[in-house]
Amino acid sequence: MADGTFVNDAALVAAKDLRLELRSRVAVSQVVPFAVLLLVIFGFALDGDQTTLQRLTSGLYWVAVLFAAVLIVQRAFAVESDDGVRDALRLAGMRPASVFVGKAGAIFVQLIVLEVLLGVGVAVFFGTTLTGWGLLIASAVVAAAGISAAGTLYGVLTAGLRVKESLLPMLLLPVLAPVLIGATRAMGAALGDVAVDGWSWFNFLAIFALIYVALGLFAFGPLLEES
Amino acid sequence: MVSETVISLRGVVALLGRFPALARLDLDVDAGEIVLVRGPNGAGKSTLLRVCAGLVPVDSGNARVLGHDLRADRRVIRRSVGYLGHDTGLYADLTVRDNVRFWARATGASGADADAAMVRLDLDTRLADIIVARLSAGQRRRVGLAVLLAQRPKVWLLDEPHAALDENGRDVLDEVLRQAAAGGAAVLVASHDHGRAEQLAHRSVSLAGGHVHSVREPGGTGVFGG
Amino acid sequence: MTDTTTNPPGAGMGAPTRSGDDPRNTASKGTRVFGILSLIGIGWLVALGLGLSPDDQTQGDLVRLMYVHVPSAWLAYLSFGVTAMGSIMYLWKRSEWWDLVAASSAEIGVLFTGLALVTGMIWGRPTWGSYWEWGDARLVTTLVLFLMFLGYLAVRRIPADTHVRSRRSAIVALIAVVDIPLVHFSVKWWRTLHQEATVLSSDFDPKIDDLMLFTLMVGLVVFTLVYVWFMLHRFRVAWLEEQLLDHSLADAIEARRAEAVGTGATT
Amino acid sequence: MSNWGYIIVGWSAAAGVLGAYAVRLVTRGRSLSRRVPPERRRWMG
Repeated sequence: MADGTFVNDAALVAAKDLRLELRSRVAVSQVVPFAVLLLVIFGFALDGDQTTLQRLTSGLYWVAVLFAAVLIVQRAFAVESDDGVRDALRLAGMRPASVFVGKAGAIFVQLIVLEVLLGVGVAVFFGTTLTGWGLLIASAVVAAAGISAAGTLYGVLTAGLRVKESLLPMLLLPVLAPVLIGATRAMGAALGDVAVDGWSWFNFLAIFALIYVALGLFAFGPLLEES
Repeated sequence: MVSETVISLRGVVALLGRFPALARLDLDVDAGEIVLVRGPNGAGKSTLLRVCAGLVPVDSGNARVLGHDLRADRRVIRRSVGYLGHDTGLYADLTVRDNVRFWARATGASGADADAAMVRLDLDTRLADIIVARLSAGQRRRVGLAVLLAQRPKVWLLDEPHAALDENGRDVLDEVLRQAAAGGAAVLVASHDHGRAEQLAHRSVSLAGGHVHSVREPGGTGVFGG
Repeated sequence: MTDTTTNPPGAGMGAPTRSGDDPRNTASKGTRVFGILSLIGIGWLVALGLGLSPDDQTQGDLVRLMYVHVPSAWLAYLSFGVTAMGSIMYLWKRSEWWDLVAASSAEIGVLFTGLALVTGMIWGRPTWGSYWEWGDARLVTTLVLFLMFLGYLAVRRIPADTHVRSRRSAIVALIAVVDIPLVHFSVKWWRTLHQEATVLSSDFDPKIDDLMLFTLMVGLVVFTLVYVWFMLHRFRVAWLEEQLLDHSLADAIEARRAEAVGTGATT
Repeated sequence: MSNWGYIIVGWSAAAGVLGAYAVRLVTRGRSLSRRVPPERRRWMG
């Protein structure tokens, strides 16, 4: 019974967030264009040199994902801090851990979509040939899981604060440094740019995701409760 | 059944920051009772409702809602408590129907309950598929009320519920509250709008300085303080 | 509010002030002892580190920078360890006392972390030929640590209820502390798996001269003494700040109830 | 080769930072102490 409601509540929250995105289209109309714009800006900054861009693809790709992820997290919690919604969410009596899973799940889905579109973006703008699909997809998925778990934790922490615009990236980006390193290495390995064992980086990213999901299940409640 | 005490507050102190918004407040509300909470701005009306909903922690004193000690755990009661504050707690970018369904299911009610509540508040036709951001304040309040109705709480806590509603909305609200009380729920209404709420309430208490200043029993005269 | 100012048993933060102490400052007998020991120690450290100890065979006289760099780095990690412990104890005991310990230690930790970074970079310039070396996992980890704890202090500065602030910052500290090993391993594997990087760690030669080892030990002890002295004073400053905000709850309740008189509320 | 320039800069940075912080802590403590009534100054409770 209890586990049934846990999954139901998480699914309910995730479905609500995704529906909210479908109705408002903030991610589609603002975050995705922003992420693609970043790729274009990297092109300008690096002199439009395709060889350089191809060599740096994995790094630039993940920097774009990280910046866009900050915006997705911000949006995901902006909707929870409007007009007494935070009170309502606390009063609904759902278990905080299931709300965490639901919020993180919706962010995860949006990140996956973003990663796919940015993958197309680097193929088009940088002329990168995407190879090593197994590792590429697997590492992108676990990296997205880690980013959404850590992002959800900091998102609920900064939601409703007046300084959230600068505080969220300041807190989130240093914590995500290992994800940036790991995901960049794994992608570099998949693309054959660097001779490293990409799967060990996949394992590393999976450990990161596990740790932050576990931390989120425990810490999301206290952070949501505080007024 | 009628004399069962649902809310029991004894010497309750609740702090907002370091400010004692409630200063040794005593109040009992029985099942089936509608109690009006009056008092000037800053008297502690909203804090009282938020304490009863388990949103604001009790610092000292004895607070029980539905038999649960709020100092021990203020989360257990939440599904049995319906709270409508100044803010309606709706997602601005979702439609009325999405909002009512989501919150009904989040509080453990069914989709059918949500649909019935929307019919009752006349939200099922013209307004159902409009996003909440486009609604007027009164319409939002109606949606908030629909969520409460779907939830069917044992304790209703309403902060200025008549504000922003039109005449028809107020009639529906009064009827909903009377029915809830008749069904054994305890209803606590904080209001400035005494005329309407006085008629509705079985009893009114007057709050000032964070405690109950005076109590007017049923059949009191029409002299309104405040 | 009622039990926030109670202290956990056996938690020693120096001697309590007695009426004989100067009431105008945060010093006490305890801090004076640590202060005097620190000053003596600093004299020793300067004499040993800059004068008496010999040059290293490989590093030359640059080894003298180690006597401030290594203790700073050690204290950076010790301070954040104390912050982590204070945060966990706060979440467990719910005593503001532990939160103030965590806060005090974090601020001092940022100081030592900054110092470790600066001295590391000054050492790196003649050694590596550049101020920064991405291959040095410790240096990079320390930088990330520094940034995370700047975030921690930023969270603490947000105006909020005492309980809210304490709980929020305790969780931020935990999130950051959990990340430290991950950062360290990722930076380490990042470079070593990548290329034959000449990873110059700040380790000492194992065949270290006795006097050099002794000087380093003196450095560690002296910096730790300075840390303790800082902690005592910083904790007391934090305590006084809380006292300034706080006022007697009983008085506040009476004042609040008295508002009812004269508001025109009917009887 | 002599690196005394780097060594002096490093040691002075340490001395400067720690010294400045110590001074600031003590002055901050003094100014706060003055504003808190004596009976509330006991940090050990």
